[in-house]
Amino acid sequence: MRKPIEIRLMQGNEACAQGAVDAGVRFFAGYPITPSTEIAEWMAREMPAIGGKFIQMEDEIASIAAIIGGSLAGVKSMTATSGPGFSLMQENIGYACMTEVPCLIVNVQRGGPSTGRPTAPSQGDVMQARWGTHGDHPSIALSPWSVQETYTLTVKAVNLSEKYRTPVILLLDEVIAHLREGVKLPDPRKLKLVERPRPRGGREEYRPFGGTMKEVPPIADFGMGFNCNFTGLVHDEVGHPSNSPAVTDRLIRRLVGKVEYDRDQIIHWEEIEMKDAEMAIFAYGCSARSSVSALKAARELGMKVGLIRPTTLWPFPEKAVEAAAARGIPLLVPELNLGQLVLEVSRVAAGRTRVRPLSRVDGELFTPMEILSALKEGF
Amino acid sequence: MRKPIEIRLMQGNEACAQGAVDAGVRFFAGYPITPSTEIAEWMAREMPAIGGKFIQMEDEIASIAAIIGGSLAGVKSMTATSGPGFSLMQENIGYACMTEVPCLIVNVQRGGPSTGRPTAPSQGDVMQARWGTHGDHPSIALSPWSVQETYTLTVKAVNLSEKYRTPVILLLDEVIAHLREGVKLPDPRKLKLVERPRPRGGREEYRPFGGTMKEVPPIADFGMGFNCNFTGLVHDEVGHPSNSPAVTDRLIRRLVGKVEYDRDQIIHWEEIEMKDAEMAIFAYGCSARSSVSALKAARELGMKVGLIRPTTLWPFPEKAVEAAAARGIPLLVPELNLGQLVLEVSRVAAGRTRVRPLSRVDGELFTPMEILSALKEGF
Amino acid sequence: MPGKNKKVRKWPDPVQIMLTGSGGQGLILAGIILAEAALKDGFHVAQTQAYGPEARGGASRAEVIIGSSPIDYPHVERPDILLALTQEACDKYIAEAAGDSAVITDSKLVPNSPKTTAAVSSLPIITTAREVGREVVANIVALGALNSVTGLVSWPSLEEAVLDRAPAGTAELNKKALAAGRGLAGPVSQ
Amino acid sequence: MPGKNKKVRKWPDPVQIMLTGSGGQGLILAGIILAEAALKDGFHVAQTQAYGPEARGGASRAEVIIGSSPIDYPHVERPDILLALTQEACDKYIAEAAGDSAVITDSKLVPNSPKTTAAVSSLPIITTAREVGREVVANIVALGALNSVTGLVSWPSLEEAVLDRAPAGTAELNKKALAAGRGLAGPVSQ
Amino acid sequence: MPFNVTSYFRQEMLPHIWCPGCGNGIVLRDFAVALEKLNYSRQEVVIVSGIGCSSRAAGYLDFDTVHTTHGRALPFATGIKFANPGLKVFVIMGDGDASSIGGNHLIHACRRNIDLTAIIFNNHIYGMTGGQFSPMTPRDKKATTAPYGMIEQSFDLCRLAEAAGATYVGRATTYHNQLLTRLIVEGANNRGFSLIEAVTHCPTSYGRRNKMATPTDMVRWQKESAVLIDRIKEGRASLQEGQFPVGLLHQHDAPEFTAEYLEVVKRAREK
Amino acid sequence: MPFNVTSYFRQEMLPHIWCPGCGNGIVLRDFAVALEKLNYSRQEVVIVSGIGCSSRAAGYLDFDTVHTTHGRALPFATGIKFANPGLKVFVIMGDGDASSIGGNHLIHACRRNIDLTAIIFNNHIYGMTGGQFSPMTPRDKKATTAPYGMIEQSFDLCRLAEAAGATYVGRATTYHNQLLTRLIVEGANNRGFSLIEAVTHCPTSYGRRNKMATPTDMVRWQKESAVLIDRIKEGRASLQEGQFPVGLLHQHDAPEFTAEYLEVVKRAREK
Amino acid sequence: MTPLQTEHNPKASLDVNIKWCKGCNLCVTVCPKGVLSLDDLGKVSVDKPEECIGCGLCEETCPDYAIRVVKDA
Amino acid sequence: MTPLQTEHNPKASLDVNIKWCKGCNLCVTVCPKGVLSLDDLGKVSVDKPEECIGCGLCEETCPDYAIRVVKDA
Ligand SMILES: Cc1ncc(C[n+]2csc(CCOP(=O)(O)OP(=O)(O)O)c2C)c(N)n1
Ligand SMILES: Cc1ncc(C[n+]2csc(CCOP(=O)(O)OP(=O)(O)O)c2C)c(N)n1
Ligand code: SF4
Ligand code: SF4
Ligand code: SF4
Ligand code: SF4
Ligand code: SF4
Ligand code: SF4
Ligand SMILES: [Mg+2]
Ligand SMILES: [Mg+2]
Repeated sequence: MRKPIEIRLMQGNEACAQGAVDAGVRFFAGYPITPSTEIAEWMAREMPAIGGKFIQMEDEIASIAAIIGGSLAGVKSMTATSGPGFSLMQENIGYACMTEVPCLIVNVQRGGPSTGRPTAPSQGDVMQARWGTHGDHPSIALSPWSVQETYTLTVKAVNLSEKYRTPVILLLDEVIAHLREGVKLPDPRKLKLVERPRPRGGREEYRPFGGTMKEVPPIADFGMGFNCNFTGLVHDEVGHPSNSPAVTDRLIRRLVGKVEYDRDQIIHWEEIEMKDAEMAIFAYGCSARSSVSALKAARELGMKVGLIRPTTLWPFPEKAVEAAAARGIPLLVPELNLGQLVLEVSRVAAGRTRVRPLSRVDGELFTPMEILSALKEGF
Repeated sequence: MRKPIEIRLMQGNEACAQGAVDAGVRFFAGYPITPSTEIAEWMAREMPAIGGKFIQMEDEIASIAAIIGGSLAGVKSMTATSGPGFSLMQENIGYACMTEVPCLIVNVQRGGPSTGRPTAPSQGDVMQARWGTHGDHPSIALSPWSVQETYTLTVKAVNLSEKYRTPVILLLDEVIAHLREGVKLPDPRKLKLVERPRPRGGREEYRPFGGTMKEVPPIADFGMGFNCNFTGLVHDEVGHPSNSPAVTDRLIRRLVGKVEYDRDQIIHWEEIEMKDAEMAIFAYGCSARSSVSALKAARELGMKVGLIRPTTLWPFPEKAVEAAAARGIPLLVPELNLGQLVLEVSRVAAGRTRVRPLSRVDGELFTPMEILSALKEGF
Repeated sequence: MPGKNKKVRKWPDPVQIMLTGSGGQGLILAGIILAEAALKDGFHVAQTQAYGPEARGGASRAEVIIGSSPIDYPHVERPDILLALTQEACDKYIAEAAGDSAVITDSKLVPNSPKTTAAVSSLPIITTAREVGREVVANIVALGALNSVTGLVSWPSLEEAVLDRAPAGTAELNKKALAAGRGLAGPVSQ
Repeated sequence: MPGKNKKVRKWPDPVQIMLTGSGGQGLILAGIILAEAALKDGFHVAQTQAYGPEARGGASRAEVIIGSSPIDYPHVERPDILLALTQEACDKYIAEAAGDSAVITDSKLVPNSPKTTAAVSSLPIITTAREVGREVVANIVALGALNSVTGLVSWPSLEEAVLDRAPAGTAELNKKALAAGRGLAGPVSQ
Repeated sequence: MPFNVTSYFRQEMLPHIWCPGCGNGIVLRDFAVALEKLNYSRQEVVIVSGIGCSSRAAGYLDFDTVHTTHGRALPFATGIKFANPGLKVFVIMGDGDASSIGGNHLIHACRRNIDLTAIIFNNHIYGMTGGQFSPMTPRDKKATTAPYGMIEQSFDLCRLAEAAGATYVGRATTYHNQLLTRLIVEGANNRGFSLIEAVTHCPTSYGRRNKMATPTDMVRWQKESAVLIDRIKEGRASLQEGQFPVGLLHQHDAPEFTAEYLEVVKRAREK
Repeated sequence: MPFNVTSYFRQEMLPHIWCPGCGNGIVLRDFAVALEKLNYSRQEVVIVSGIGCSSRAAGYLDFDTVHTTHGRALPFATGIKFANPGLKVFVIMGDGDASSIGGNHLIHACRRNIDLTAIIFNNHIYGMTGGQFSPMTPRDKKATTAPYGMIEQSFDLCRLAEAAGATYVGRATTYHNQLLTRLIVEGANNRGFSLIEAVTHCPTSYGRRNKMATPTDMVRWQKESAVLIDRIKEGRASLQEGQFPVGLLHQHDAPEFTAEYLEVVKRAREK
Repeated sequence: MTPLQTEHNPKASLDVNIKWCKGCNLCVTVCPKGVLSLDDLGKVSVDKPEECIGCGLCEETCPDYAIRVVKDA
Repeated sequence: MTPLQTEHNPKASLDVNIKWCKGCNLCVTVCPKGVLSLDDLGKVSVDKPEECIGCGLCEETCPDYAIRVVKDA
């Protein structure tokens, strides 16, 4: 067991694992894949002693199935993978959305598509995190920029997952996952943890998929005696399969609505030097590290540059863009992909300001210099 | 063997199968799933006699793997599935993109997410068709609105796949897939068929992954003696794995570029009554059927309504929106989902005109009336 | 809608037909045959059917739309012609039928006549099928009766369409069934 | 950059260190230990390493950045301090090093002194490790030598960090290795 | 009042969606009878199923139930059991679900010997999707995707499970109700992975195409094809072409996964 | 000039990426020798592999080669062979690749008895990702994800393949070069699915953690653990704890998939 | 509920839930005594209650739980 | 190329491609005659060519194809 408060040199992957455990995760199922494997290895080592479960499954499909199972049994559960495994998990991610089973899925992004460059950093799975599974579904995805933030966002991810009864995706990138930095670990007893809503009344009045359009219905653990039915089919408030259009409409809209209506509670972003900014960088994850370096260099040159750094990628932080667009601040959006989140930035900017993507897909992190150059070039 | 030219009552799924065969597909591997199963059943019945291959694989992952294999052996290949299977195929769709192996993937969309409503129509996989696999990758997806067009777009899809050496997705919906209409089948000998570029010179100068950024390099069939290597890893022009940033950058940009640079050749849309339109509907697939009904009703009421009906969903037909946006024509975008392609419409409209989504997710097709009402309500 | 049979009433163009009953009565096939006959007559058609668990043993529904120009919206909104081979189906779909529609029911399986302003023909379809030889041809008998009542398609086209879909060795039986159905009723007039 | 050892030159803040050689020489571990020592001293650190097939048997590279405020860009752009334990690594990375950087090489494994304006200390690291007991502690010897030359971190912190990571039963060996490395060199002055 | 099988059911869901004469209802009854004999409390039983006609079974039973994704019931069940080993976890799968798309999970559940009881409703066909062949479709039989007859070999699922490591393996048919109930009870009592193949019948998607048009034909076929293993062992019967043995086919002792994990916990805590 | 094994290689790709002393290079040599004996033309051979250290093998050989996705080599190979049955298709997989994520495709390839020759490089570990346990890791051995020792049972992959329907099944080790070569040759000549388990060694990710620090230790372990099946059959040896048989383990006749399909074609054309 | 008493089994009754019966005919063919048949609408009907020996085969076989054989004490 | 002639095998030579050698030591331990060893940089070296009997074990065992035993005619 770790000491109440401490500063430790940790790798991003370790901080993620530690954060999950501190957030109450006691069930890990996974399948090794670079560059996420350290999370599984950490869990294999640490889980048994703290009363948690670690299992290596036969593949990623089985891994996410197992964590949904673990969560149904009432235990906070997670898995960790990278692109190829994340693609394989898509069907069951949709299942977890549909059955409203909380769980955490960590995707440590690496160079894609396909096997790509397993050890190269990338931010190529951002849109997949939103749209990877078939059908309309809710989506929450967070992306940290430091090892410290990996810890805190993992805790937050687990909390959101419990609060909204939905899978949450932590989008790490290879840089942050393998980076070692000092992390100040808080007293785990003082962490604010969220527990999924559980039923209070009796079996008769219990509606595991009920409630208003904005509500998250309670969920009973298997074994509590509520004898619920979970199905990936469209189902009514009780959990019975249904072909009724009204039931279908209500279910799908509620699933998405419970997250969308509460987007302001979920979304978080940070602004650096935005007060007097005349142009801004919109960046997340490792790209924001290069960006803040570039920002400082630019400020030294007298350029009034700001940084908008969302930690919530989905739901998309529209307001962060709104504010800048309303002020007509042009936005540079550096991403380690061919331009993914910038599509959303452009959409929200809606012509009110210029939006310029900056793409890097050669398996290297942006250097501060190239972001600075882009800022100098203008929009 | 079918007669040279005939009109037949066909189901959308049948027309798709017939179109594929007429386009030269001689290898089908699949796994049954409602509402696409008729395609597999048709192939099981018809392929053997025409010298083609049909195999039912153990699952969808194996199915797409098998068709990539079939295509590597030089045979035009396809599979057909629906949402859950499409989700499972994502990893190998990325592989086909990365290795530039032509193939056709038919997704007959049904109600999602998860098992959803297997027999209900939906257009819920539109964004998944673009972003379902990890990493940046090219994407071509077509969506027909009639049984006749299912035939022609299937032929087109196979052709595009061969031309660009990339998987192409045919996004059917349950309505069109199960609808029976009269189809005029052309003389198959007169169909314009495209064959993948094959190497002309000798082994020494052959670069299976070479060429300029806008070029589609030739591909040799297995057994032709070129002894190529195909890998999902980043690879150089010859096919050897590489960790070079320059090689990586070039490969990823070329993969996407070969489609993007040629988007005008690929994209097609139809306009109905757009000349004098003061408002327009932007619709595809089965929703466009309801829309054209609504359009006629609106015109009868004196409303100057037009219809933009893309058959290419990806690459997104930006110019179709551009033109309307430039004229300030407000756009109604009815989709059997919670608003997917409308995100792209909004992005391209960029504030120049109003864009209004119209969503239906209860497993029913839009009625003409509700689209008409939306038009009346305004934007 | 220009039916080939000039004697019967003029149907809207396109005309919407709904064939309902229970799984196993062959109504989907009947729908396909009707659509094929219309296609042979040079019409545009759209044929759909209910899928889903309810199609399993329970209720069954086929829709056909026939028109002189391409069909836009492919589903039946309000049937102009309704065939109902079970009481359940009749009760369920009669409400959707247009007020002046033609309704054809089986006199044995739909004992309770529906409350409607539509013209209802209650005909001994199943009984006739048994008489012709086998209950499985009830759908063909029904098609004959339906076309007699409605005059939607030409008889040669309908017979051709029936025979195109008849399993080997059942051509005669099906011809007989169609003729027997045809004989069950005359056209409804305007 | 405020090194605790006041006698040595002042490094930029943050200071960029690169440890290079071949897989199996334990350079990643050395990087981690150095980072941990710096953390103990109250600095901010960022430590990374090369992954990938090249890390397999072939070349190996660890990076450490140490600063008095949070590190923004986490990679070494230009090493201020370069350790090279193979000729290959030395030849490859010397070009990246700052002109006024400190370079430490193994005198046996890097026989050809690099062409550079930087201050090069060629030290018998491997040989010393063998003398201390086992070649596997070459990385600890190197750390001692490096800290002697650069004065990056305090010796107690470094020793603590070494011992934190020493496998059971090797504490003494590692202490000896660190001391031996420390003794190999003195600080480079400005 | 004697035991009423439907007392284990979610009454409001009956009648079930299965076709007239479908064997699934019979297997489900035998399962309910087994549950009655096992005398578990209502809250300790979990039933997990995949996707298929048979997998709809889970939704009819009044326990904690999960109707998962096609082929994936076993890893879901593994998660549930591992997270809370106190639960009694049963897994219902179709032959396609278990042996085709789910084949990998099946062999790994066997290998891990995790304490689950899997009941495979083998109707030799993909029922739900309307009659495509499954890996269990016998040679030469017809299916919509084998219109010229099945050319692939079929699995002997019991033998496969045994080779993969299952510690209790049995087979019965809808004709052998009592045997089926007995095997389920014994399987549940086995501490480890138990697989019970319930040979059932699908008149709609299999029988009709294979000269067994009525449910009665199908039950007759089962009666004629199944030979009690005990009779074979005693030398009183032998397997003819097309016949298969029923009864307890294999049993052995091996460490159970969730129990072994406690060993890991011990070792980790000792460190 | 005697046969030079590297003449089968893409010379520009050597030296390969494998660690010093890795057994993969030895297995690959034995495979190349087998190809020499089989005397196939350069253009009729196709080599398909999955993902893992061992699967990089395909890229070194100068034939039509495909390095596919993790676990999926067999369905890719199935597509290639079925599309062009004239090709000689070999499939290279790691133990994790073949038995863990790819287990389902393995049993189905066996069941279909499609004419492929699969060589499974069994180093008992996930080498590429740095030493997590695989379904082939022996009990109690250590791995990064089994830091307290492996608690799961491991597969007997040969037995599994046999139960699933493979018609030729053999096993050899990197110590038994010539046997390995012979099995590959015979497997290739078998008309149907052949599985050859090549027990190899991973000093980096397996040996180091399991008291076999050097390649030499590992080869010694193989020599000591492998017992020739012929000797066992002749009664001249028996298997001790931890030992496994090597040699031709199973062979039987069954219809081959691509040949059977020709029957379907005939039936379809007759109609 | 069709209470019945026969020589063989003086105190048993067949409890038929006709709403659940799907007319599959299995009970009819399995009954050793010909007690059951299908009616015109294809549902089970108890034709010869007096012949029933209460063997329970119909109940065990009915896939729809539409028949219960209740042996009264 | 180190041509060698010994009593046992008068016409064989060991062709060593030192660039491919990774110093794994397998050839050294497998050689029945102690012909080979690893040098200071950890690469194979042919210490006692005269002892070589041309048995080929080193070649068969080398995972890196760094040794070929060439028997001259
Ligand atoms: C990923 C995925 N692929 C395919 C399907 C379609 N599907 C539903 S059930 C089924 C097979 C059913 O066969 P079986 O498992 O034998 O169950 P049965 O219906 O015969 O009881 C299939 C292929 C699906 N739901 N999900
Ligand atoms: C879908 C997917 N999951 C996981 C991985 C990561 N991965 C690469 S190789 C490998 C296992 C390698 O083990 P094995 O198959 O035994 O081959 P070896 O490296 O030991 O030769 C894994 C898990 C991947 N590439 N793709
Ligand atoms: S299709 Fe077959 S398995 Fe499914 S319910 Fe009908 S009879 Fe039963
Ligand atoms: S990790 Fe193991 S299997 Fe992979 S190359 Fe190194 S020694 Fe070989
Ligand atoms: S209990 Fe036996 S005898 Fe009586 S009706 Fe049922 S099957 Fe026939
Ligand atoms: S077995 Fe059951 S469902 Fe079938 S006919 Fe008899 S009572 Fe009806
Ligand atoms: S050929 Fe034999 S004797 Fe000669 S070096 Fe090689 S192993 Fe030694
Ligand atoms: S076996 Fe090969 S790689 Fe190993 S030391 Fe000998 S020559 Fe070098
Ligand atoms: Mg089945
Ligand atoms: Mg391995």
